[in-house]
Parts: sequence; C-alpha cells; structure tokens
Amino acid sequence: MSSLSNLLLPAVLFFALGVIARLIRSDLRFPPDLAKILSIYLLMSIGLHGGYELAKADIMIALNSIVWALILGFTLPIIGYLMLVATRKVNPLDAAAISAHYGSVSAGTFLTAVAYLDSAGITYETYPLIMLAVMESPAIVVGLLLAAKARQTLAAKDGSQVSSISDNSGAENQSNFGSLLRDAFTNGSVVVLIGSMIIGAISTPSGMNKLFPFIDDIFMGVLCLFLFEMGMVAARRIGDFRKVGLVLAAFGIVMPLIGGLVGVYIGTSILDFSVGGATLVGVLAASASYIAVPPAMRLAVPEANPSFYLTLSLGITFPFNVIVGIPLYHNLAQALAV
Amino acid sequence: MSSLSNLLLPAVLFFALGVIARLIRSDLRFPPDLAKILSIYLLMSIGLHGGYELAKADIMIALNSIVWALILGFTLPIIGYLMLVATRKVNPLDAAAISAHYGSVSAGTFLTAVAYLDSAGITYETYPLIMLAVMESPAIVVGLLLAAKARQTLAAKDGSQVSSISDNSGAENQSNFGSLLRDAFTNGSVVVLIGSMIIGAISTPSGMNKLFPFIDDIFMGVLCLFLFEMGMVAARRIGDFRKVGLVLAAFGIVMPLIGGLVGVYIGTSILDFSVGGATLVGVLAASASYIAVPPAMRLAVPEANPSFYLTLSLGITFPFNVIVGIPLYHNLAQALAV
Amino acid sequence: MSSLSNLLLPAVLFFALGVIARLIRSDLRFPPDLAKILSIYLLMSIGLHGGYELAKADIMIALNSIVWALILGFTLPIIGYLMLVATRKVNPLDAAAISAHYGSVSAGTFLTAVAYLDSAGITYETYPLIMLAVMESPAIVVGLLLAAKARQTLAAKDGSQVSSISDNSGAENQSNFGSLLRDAFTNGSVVVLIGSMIIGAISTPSGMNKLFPFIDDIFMGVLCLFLFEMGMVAARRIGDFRKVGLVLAAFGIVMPLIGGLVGVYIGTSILDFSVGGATLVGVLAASASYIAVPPAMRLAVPEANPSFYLTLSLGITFPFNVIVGIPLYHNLAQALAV
Amino acid sequence: MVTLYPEKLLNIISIDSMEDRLVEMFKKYGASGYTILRARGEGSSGLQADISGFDANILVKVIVPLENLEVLLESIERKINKGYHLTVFVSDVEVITPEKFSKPLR
Amino acid sequence: MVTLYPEKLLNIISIDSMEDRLVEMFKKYGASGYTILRARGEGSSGLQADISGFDANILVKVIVPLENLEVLLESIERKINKGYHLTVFVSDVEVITPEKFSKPLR
Amino acid sequence: MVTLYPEKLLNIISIDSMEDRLVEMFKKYGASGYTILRARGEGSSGLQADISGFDANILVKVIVPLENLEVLLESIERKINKGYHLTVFVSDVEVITPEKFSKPLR
Ligand SMILES: Nc1ncnc2c1ncn2[C@@H]1O[C@H](COP(=O)(O)O)[C@@H](O)[C@H]1O
Ligand SMILES: Nc1ncnc2c1ncn2[C@@H]1O[C@H](COP(=O)(O)O)[C@@H](O)[C@H]1O
Ligand SMILES: Nc1ncnc2c1ncn2[C@@H]1O[C@H](COP(=O)(O)O)[C@@H](O)[C@H]1O
Ligand code: NA
Ligand code: NA
Ligand code: NA
Repeated sequence: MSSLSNLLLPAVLFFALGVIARLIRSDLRFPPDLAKILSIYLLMSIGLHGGYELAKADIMIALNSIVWALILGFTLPIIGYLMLVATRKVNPLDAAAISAHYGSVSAGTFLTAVAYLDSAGITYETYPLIMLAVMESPAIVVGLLLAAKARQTLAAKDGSQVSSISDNSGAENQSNFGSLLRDAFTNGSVVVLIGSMIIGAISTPSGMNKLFPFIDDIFMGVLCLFLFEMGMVAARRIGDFRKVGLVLAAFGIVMPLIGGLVGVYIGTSILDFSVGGATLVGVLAASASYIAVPPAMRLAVPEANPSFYLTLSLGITFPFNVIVGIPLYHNLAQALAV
Repeated sequence: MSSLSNLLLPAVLFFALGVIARLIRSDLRFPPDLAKILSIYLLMSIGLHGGYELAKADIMIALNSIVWALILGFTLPIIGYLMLVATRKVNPLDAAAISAHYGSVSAGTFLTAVAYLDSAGITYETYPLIMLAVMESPAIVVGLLLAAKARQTLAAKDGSQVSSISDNSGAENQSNFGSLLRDAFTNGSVVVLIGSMIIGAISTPSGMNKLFPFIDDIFMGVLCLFLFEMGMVAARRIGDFRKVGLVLAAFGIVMPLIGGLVGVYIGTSILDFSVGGATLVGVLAASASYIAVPPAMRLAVPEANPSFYLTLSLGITFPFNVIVGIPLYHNLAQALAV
Repeated sequence: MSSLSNLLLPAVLFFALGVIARLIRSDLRFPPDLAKILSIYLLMSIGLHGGYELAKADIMIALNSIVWALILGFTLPIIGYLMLVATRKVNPLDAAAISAHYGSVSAGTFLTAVAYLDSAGITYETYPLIMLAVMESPAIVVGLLLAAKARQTLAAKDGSQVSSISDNSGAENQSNFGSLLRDAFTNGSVVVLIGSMIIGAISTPSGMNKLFPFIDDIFMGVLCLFLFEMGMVAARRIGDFRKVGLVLAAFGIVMPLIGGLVGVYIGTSILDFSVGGATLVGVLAASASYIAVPPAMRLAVPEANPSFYLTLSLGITFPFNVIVGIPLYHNLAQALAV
Repeated sequence: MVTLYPEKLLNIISIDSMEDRLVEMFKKYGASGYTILRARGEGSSGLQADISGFDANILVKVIVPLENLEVLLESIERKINKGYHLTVFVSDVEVITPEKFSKPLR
Repeated sequence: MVTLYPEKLLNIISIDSMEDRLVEMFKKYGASGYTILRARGEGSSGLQADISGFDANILVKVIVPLENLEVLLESIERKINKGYHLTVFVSDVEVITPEKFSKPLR
Repeated sequence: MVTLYPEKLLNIISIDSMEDRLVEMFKKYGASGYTILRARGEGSSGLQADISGFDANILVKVIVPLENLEVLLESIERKINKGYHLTVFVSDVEVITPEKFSKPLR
C-alpha cells in the first residue's frame, strides 16, 4: 500500500475534512461530550478484541512487550527533554511538560494505523495493544520527575525567592506528587482499555459473540467520526504554530521521527514482530498523548505554558503521524524486515 | 448455567469494572448525558422487540400479567414500609420513600437478566416486558399515599406545628398530588417503553426488518456500556453503606429476596410461565427503581433523606441482584417448576 | 404504497410518539446534544452513500440538478415573501425571515421520504442528494437581501429614526453581511454533507466496505430516534399555533404545497427523474429548514420575531410534510409521470 | 453615557426536578423572565454530582425589581419549610433596561 | 491578609449564536478575558429551552475595570437598539489580582 | 417579611482538572457546600473552548460567612503563586438561611 492510498482511507479523509472545516471557519461544532463518548467506545472495542486474541497469546512475548513499552515510555521523554533544553527556546519546566507527552501515546493515531494496516491487508500481532495500555502512564511519572529537577535547577539559579515558595508548600507538594502518581496509573483510558482486555480474555465465547457486531461492524464508522472531530481540534492548534516558533515546530516533527525509528527497530529486531506489528510499535513510540498527559501536566507543572505542549502534540505531531508518519513507519518496517 | 458463569457474562463483568474503577479512584468519568442516551436506546430496542412479539401474543395472558404486575407494584411497597417501620431505624417518611422504590423496577437489572437467559440459551415469554412497563408507575402512587399517611402520624404526634404548615399549603399540596400522579404515569421511561412496544406491534414487517440491525446487533454492546457506567454509579453509593447502617443495609438484601421469591412464585404458579419467564417476574419483583422513583420521591417526600433510598436502591440492591440475585431467582424458578 | 401505510413506517410512528409524549406532558427529555449527534450521523451516512453512488453519476445531470436547486432556493423565498406581505399579517422583516426558511430544506423530511421510498421498494436517483446539499445556503442569502429591502421600505415610511441607526452602524452592517454570507456557505450541515459525499466518492472501495455496516445497518434506527426527538420539538411549537394566527398557520401548509408542486414538476419534466427522484425533489422544495436558517435569521434579522418562523417551520410545515406531504408528492409524481 | 438602574438578582440552587415548580412560581409572581444553568454541587443533602445525569442541580437566576422580591422570597421560604433543599441568595445588580424586568412573562 | 480590589462584573445573557460577536466586542474593547456558560431561559422573546440544542442561551461573564465598562455598555446598547435580545446586568465584585484584568486579550 | 443576612460569595474560574483540589480546600476550611458549573472561556493562558471536552473550565461558587473568607482567599493566593491559573472574585450576597452556611461539610 503506497502512502498515497493512505490518504484515501475514509478515516484519514475525515481527519482532513475536520481540518478543512476549521480552516474555512465553518460553524460546525461537535457537542463537547461526543469525543469522549467516541473514545470510550473505541478503547472498549479495541480492548475487548485484543483481550480475546491475547487469551491465546504467548505470555513471555507479552511480558517482553511490556518491558519494552516501559523502556520506551521512560526513555523517550528524557531524549525529548535533552533536545528541548538544548534548543534554549523553552525553559526547563516547559521542556519537562512537553517531553512527557512524547513518552505517552495517542490512541487515535494507533487506531488509524490499525485501519491503515487492515485496509492494506497487512496482519499484525496483538502485543502492541498491551504496549498501548502500558505506555499511557509512565511518561506522566517521568514528566513529574523532570519537572522536579527543572524546579531545582531554576531555584539554584534564582536563589531565595523560588525556594521560599517551595519551603512553604513542601508537604503539600509531597502529597500532590503521590496523588499525581496514583492518577497516572488509574487514568480513565487505562482503566477502560485494560479492563476491556481482561473482559475480552475471560468472557464466555457465547457472551463475546453477542458483542462482536457492536465492537466490529460499526468500529470503522465511529473511528471516522472520531478523527473528523480530532481534525477540527488539531486545526484549532495548527493556527498557534506561529506562537510556538519554528524551532519548536520542528521538534514536533523530529521527535516522532526519532520515536518511530526507535519503535520500529525495537518491534522488528528485538520483539521480532511482523512488519505490521513493528509498524504499530513505531506508531506507539512516535505518537504523543493529547488526552491523558495534558491535564496531568496542567496539575503537575502549572508553571508550564499549555499552548506549547497542546500545539506540538495536537497541532503538529498528531496530523504529521496520521498523514505522513504511519505509511513512513510502515515502509521503514518493511525495509528493516528484509 | 451456573451462577459462576453469570459472573463471566461481559455485561456483568463491565458492571464489575465500573465498580472497580471507582474503588481504585480512577478519574474515569462518563459524560453526564451518556447514561440517559444509552437507556433511551435500551428501552426503545427492547420495546420494539417485545411489541413485535406481543403482536402474536395471547391477550388474556397479557391482561393477567398486567393485573399481577399491578398487584406486585402496590403490595411490595406496603410490605417494605411495614418492615422498615418495624426496624425503628428510620422515620415513617423515610420508610415511605424507600419502600416506593421496591414496588417499582430496574430496567438495567431486567436487561441483565435477559442477557443471562439468552447466553444460557433459556427461552422466556414476552409478557414480563409488559409487566416491566406497567410496574414503573404504581409504586410512585403508593409512595405518595404512604407518605401522606406518615405525615398524618407525625402530625398527630407533633401537634400544632406541622399541621399548621399543612393548613397553609393544603391547596398547593392537593395540586402537587395531582401533578405527581400525572407524572407517575407519563414518566419518560414508560413513554419510551410502551410507545416502542406499540410501534413494534403495528409497524409494517418491512419497516421492522430495517430496524433489527439497530435494535439487535449492537444491543449487547450498549448494555455493557450502560452497566459499566451503572457500576460506577453504584460504587459511589456503596461507600455510603456506613451512613445508612447495618440494619438498613440488610433491608436492601432481604427485600429483594422476598420480592424475588414472591415474583418467581407468581410467575411459575399463577401466570404459568416457563422457567425463563418466571425468572424475569422474580427479577421484576426483586429489583428497585433508581431512575424514575428517586426524583419523584424528592418532589413528593422532600422531608425524606435521599441518601437512604439512593444507597439502598443503587448501592446495595442493584449490585446484589446483578451479581447474586439473577442466578438465584433462576435456580428458584427451576426448583418451583419441577 | 398508500398514504396510510406511510403512517405505519416506524420512523413516522416515532415522530408521532414524540408529539404524543409532549401532548400528554411527559417528563421525557432527550439530552440537549443528542439531536446534534444524531443529525451529524445521519448527514454523514447519507453523504457517504450518495457520494459512493455519485462517483458513477453523469456529470451533466449533476450540474443540471445543481442549477435547478439554486433556482428553487432563490425563487421560493421570493414567492413566500410576496405571499406573506400580501396577507398583511406580518411586517416585511418577519416576512423576509419566514420565507428564507422555505427556500432552504429539512434534512429530516428528506430522510423520512427516503425511508418511505425504500420501504415501498421505489427506486430514486442520487442527484436530489446534491440538491439537498446545495439548497442549504442560498435561501439564507435571499433572506438577507429581502430583509435589507424590508429595512429600506420601513425606513422610508418611518423617516429619520431608523435611518439614523443604520447610519451609525453602516460599516458594521456591511461587515456583518459579509460574515453572514460566509456563514451561509460554510454552514456545519453543508460541510458534513458535502465532505462526506466527496469522501464517499474518492475513498478506496475496501475502505468504504468497512464503513457500510455503520452507515447502512443502524441508519433506520438512528433515523427513528431522531424523528422521535423531532416529534417532541415540533409538538412544543404546535402549541404556539394560536400565537401565530390562522392566516400564518395556513401559509405553513400552502407554501409546502406550492413548493411540492413546483419541485415535483421540475423533477419530472425538466430533470427527467423517475417517480422516486421527482418525489424527492418535491420534498426538497416543500420542506422548510429548522436547523441552519433559524440561527442565521436570528443574527441577520434580529428585529423579526423567532416565534413566527419557528412555529411555522417546525410546528406546522415539518409535521405536515412528514405525515401528509410525502405520500402526496409521491402521488403527484406518479400522476405527472404518466 | 449609559445610565444604570438598580435591580435585585435572585439566585436559587436546587435539584433539577424542582425546575417546573420554580418556573411556575416565577410566572405567578410576575417575573419578566428567568435563566437556568445546569450545575452540580455538595451540601447538607449530600453530593449532587451530575454523574449519569441522575443527580444534577440547577442554578436559577431571576432579575426582579425590588418590590417583587419580597413575595418571591416568602414563597421560597415556604418551600424550604416544607423540606425542599433550596440554596438561595440575593445580590444587587445594575441594569441598562429597567423596563424589561417589570413586564411579567406571558 | 489578602487585599481585595474593586472591579465590575458584566453579565450578558443571549442566544448562543451571538457568541462570536460578543467575543469580538470584548477583544475590541480591551477585556482581559471572558467566561461563557451554557444556559436556557425564558423572556420576552419566548422560551429558550436548549431542547435538542436548537435554542440554547449563553451567560457571558466579563470582569472589567470600571474605566472599561462604559464603552462596553455603549456597544451593547447599540446592539439592543438594533433588535438583538440581550439581557444585561452589572455587579460589583472584589478581586485579589487586579492587574490580571487590565491586560487586554492577545 | 423575610429577613436577609449578609454573606460572601466566592467565585473561582479554573480548568476542570483542578476540581478535586478546590473541593478539598473547601472541605478543609469549613465551607458548608459548593456549586460547580461547566464553563469555557479565554484569558492569559489561552482559549479554553470546551471543544471535545478537552479544555473545559469550571466556575465554582461557594457561599461563606465573612469570617471564613480570609483563610480561603489565602489558600487560593498560595495556589496562584505556584503557577495555577485561577480567576477569583468575591461578591456580597444576602441570604435567608444564614445558619445553613456555617455548618461545615461532612
Ligand atoms: N455554601 C454553599 N455554597 C455554594 N453552594 C452551596 C452551598 N451550600 C449548598 N450549596 C448548593 O446547594 C445544593 C443543595 O445544598 P443543601 O441544601 O445544603 O443540600 C448543593 O448541592 C450545592 O450545589
Ligand atoms: N428577568 C429575567 N431574569 C433572568 N433572566 C432573564 C430575565 N429576562 C430575560 N432573561 C434571560 O434573557 C433571555 C432573553 O430574554 P428576552 O430578551 O426577554 O427574550 C431569556 O431567555 C432569559 O434567559
Ligand atoms: N476578565 C475576565 N473575565 C471573566 N473571566 C475571565 C477573565 N479573565 C480570565 N477569565 C476566565 O479565567 C480563565 C483563566 O484565565 P487566565 O488565568 O487569564 O488564563 C479563562 O479561561 C476565563 O474563563
Ligand atoms: Na510516544
Ligand atoms: Na420491584
Ligand atoms: Na424548501
């Protein structure tokens, strides 16, 4: 499947339609809760499906996948942080908040990649789905740690003033950190995804059979609707492109390229997945969270400017992956597989 | 089907997932209007289906079912009221408000029972569906009457003060009573259910054929989503368990057991239903309303404490029925059928 | 198919159920955003379907349909305006706002007509779908122009006062007019419909195949739900019947009859469509907008009384078309086809 | 110069099923309109979390001339005495179109 | 001790399709921000019930320093004279960060 | 005659994920209840459009006796100093049931 035909997938076309709707300043608005409903459905469906398959899976490969998902989730933000600090375009707190997004994943991008593979008739393993579930949380933890480090650096530079604030609120920060950690692992998307996977794995087959029309037949239509809306959301952020500046915008493309390369390599050479499976690992590593991580960073790193990470993750990396990245990582996986 | 395999039904598992999500304090929130959308869909689907079947039904059995539904709806709250007053743990107004919930029904529990029977391959009559529709309203009326009685009792005890308030607002109360009565019978759920049943019965078959994919194929998935959310709602109330006290909590389990026993007996011995049908009548009698009756009681018996009836109906009786009750009433129906 | 059996279509029956629910003052309320979600789905589905068919269509017929859609969209409001001014029951600004609604279309009515034809086994061309998309906007433009004219007339009569206001705000009005024009053509429904048509036309067939269960199987059920809600919305307006007066109410029936006649004639004799296609053109011409035009008129003609156009379009013309109009235009098309 | 005129803004927080009764009251006592916002909250009668739409509150706002306020407040007080949970507060506001708020609804 | 500074809170209730125009007005006249709530209501122009989202209102809140209020009110009055239905009221509030409300948006 | 008693109404606008922390604060400092409304808006931290529910604001209202206000405001000021974006304003209100607002939650 050539990357051109990627552009003719209904899901990708609806994403483009959403972008266009905003660009021509249409008054089209989806109800605020619709995206949430659609993403609960998508996570539940893919979870049930995956769990059903995973019941037959090899536990060692599954564990191995989880370990590598954790490695990716912890390493990518550190790479991102170092790169961002090196650019000197953002302060360390902004760098911490931005890079946390890249350790986590975008379920929307993952599902588009699945649609891409399905429509090209390429098979893939189910293990990347576990990795999707696993990678939602660790990046948030790394983000917290990087921000703590950044605050120390700033305090050392700044002297008295900042540290006195920290003094005042040391205990509070401590408890905040604990509650943010808990939040990271009980995040809503994680619960729906892992819960559905378990249910898919342990349900009676007759029970699952009654569910398949719901989770299979209408899946692609719901995904189109979801990407339609995400196109509109992304386009709102594309306009802020100028605000973040060229260097940061470039980061929003370079970072997924690095992630994609690393991910595809791990998928192919370490986890020994098929071309389809390795493509999905590439997509996981390349994609940036826009649902779980932004609110976590707002609470954990309130000093950081949300425009930076929202514009990068939603306005640049997400469209880049959906339109250019997915076929690219696929080609990469094909090349490495030879 | 053993009661263990009940626990492996996807619908029941999603209920459990919802409970767990709350217990681990996940930030998972369903949009506030989603439950309403899902329950409109569920009532419409089951109504259309039932109406389609009922068009071929025996009118005498149907009428007989309605009569017994009314008897159940009027009698169960009185039993509950007497039991509650006997415990001396709540005042008569609370007793009236609580017991009204047990004369009415929980469509969620009913649908879970249908899923349980379906997945065990047990057939059942359609008449219990009419009973479901009929039983939504009378309990509200009994609740109003019991509350009026309770107010008299309290006034007699209290002397002047309360009665002077009643004097002031005699006319208003009168009109309130009328409007509450009307509300009881034009309740939204009743309208969707009965309306859909009629449409299912009179529509052209070709028209109905175009509807079946909507009302059949995705039904189980929507039910899972609904129970997922209801699990979260129930879990919020389970925590209030301590507030209501052990005696009241016990009532939340004893009352459905009584209802279930009476219902299964009526289903088997009086209405002469199959094991499946009798199980459903048991579920109707055992279940407590959590959609129609609570707001009605808030308006009609504002003096009663909503924590009591919400905790009992949502936090205790509903989970009890979904997890333990349904297979129990089924076993009972099997035993009585012999 | 007789007009009686039209009344036995589930979609029409659900519309009636919605009306009845309001008349018996049921507390049934659909969540405010549900109608929007349902109509996005309906427009997307019908657009994808139509686009898929249109890819095989004759470009000349398509262009011809568009031209005639524009002619209808521009002419009908003028006819309506002249009739309304002649009645002397409303002032020219109200007449402008009301008549704009009749140049535009009601997708709900169109879809009911499609359901009617489908269930009667009558085939129809896809071109009317393009006309549906085209006719959303021009009527708004005509409405603006008529209102501008009406303001001049009033100013001429009234003398100084009104014109001084116009003076004050000449520049602002100018820019408003521009933005209203843009709004007319980037209207949300238009974007969803035309966008989906293009996607349906250019998507890979394998991609479209995955979408068909979503856009086909559950379509009729969603339409029923949508009409259920629209029945409630219409019934709220039927009550305002008295406020608008008999003459205006009569306009709400005469105008669609004129539109239907003209539309069926154009469909049969000029565009040379089959009976089914001509019926749909009749429905387009006969129906009045209740989604796109009302907010546009609120902004563009704030002086007009919204009760007038909402009552006419939603409370009179919409139910009339759904229940009486559709079979009527169909009979007309049959008569003309001979 | 825009002239500002004093009015009273009555705010009522209650469960959403009280809506019809409150609106009836406003109409009875000559309010010129009202505005309703969906809300959630917590108070002595527990948590109203608007989860699943089962336990939503409303916040109702009514602008009334001072002379209409008293009778509305009395009517509200009667409801509170009957057991209804109504959280009520009044604030001073200034308006530019005072005549608007003295024309009763319907 | 937290010090409180006086500001004016401007409230506007209107149909939701007016939103873009109101926001434009706030930006033009130097507001530092605004807050919008979804509402429904009833008034002289009929019922705005937010049923099916067809007829929703919005309640807009803008905190402005006293010196900016006048020009905003004049602009609103012009809109009302053109026929737009705007229910407007102003109230006194106290804030802890007055500088926040004097920095114009964008 | 209904008697009216003065209280303070504290209003806070913030992103919706701050909700748990704000509620915790109210409970800690003895508020008798609180009310939350879903909102959107714009300010120095950009647009919070509540599109797709990703960037919603909340407007929180808490009625407190004057003597409780100070400690709440101090706690809020600390949060603002840490970088949280909170738009805060206080207004005077009158209530008919003052005892209601002096009973702490739970
Ligand atoms: N002190 C308060 N401040 C703001 N809102 C309150 C307060 N107390 C109660 N409320 C609101 O009023 C509703 C009913 O309160 P209550 O009557 O105390 O149960 C609550 O759900 C809150 O939304
Ligand atoms: N007296 C009032 N108190 C509160 N809100 C009002 C009042 N009058 C009008 N409104 C609101 O303003 C909107 C428009 O009012 P109107 O301009 O009178 O049609 C209504 O839908 C209400 O939401
Ligand atoms: N001047 C203002 N008037 C009303 N609301 C405001 C104002 N400034 C900020 N806000 C609200 O507070 C939120 C956060 O503002 P900020 O801290 O300036 O980013 C915004 O999204 C608005 O909802
Ligand atoms: Na990633
Ligand atoms: Na029962
Ligand atoms: Na028309």
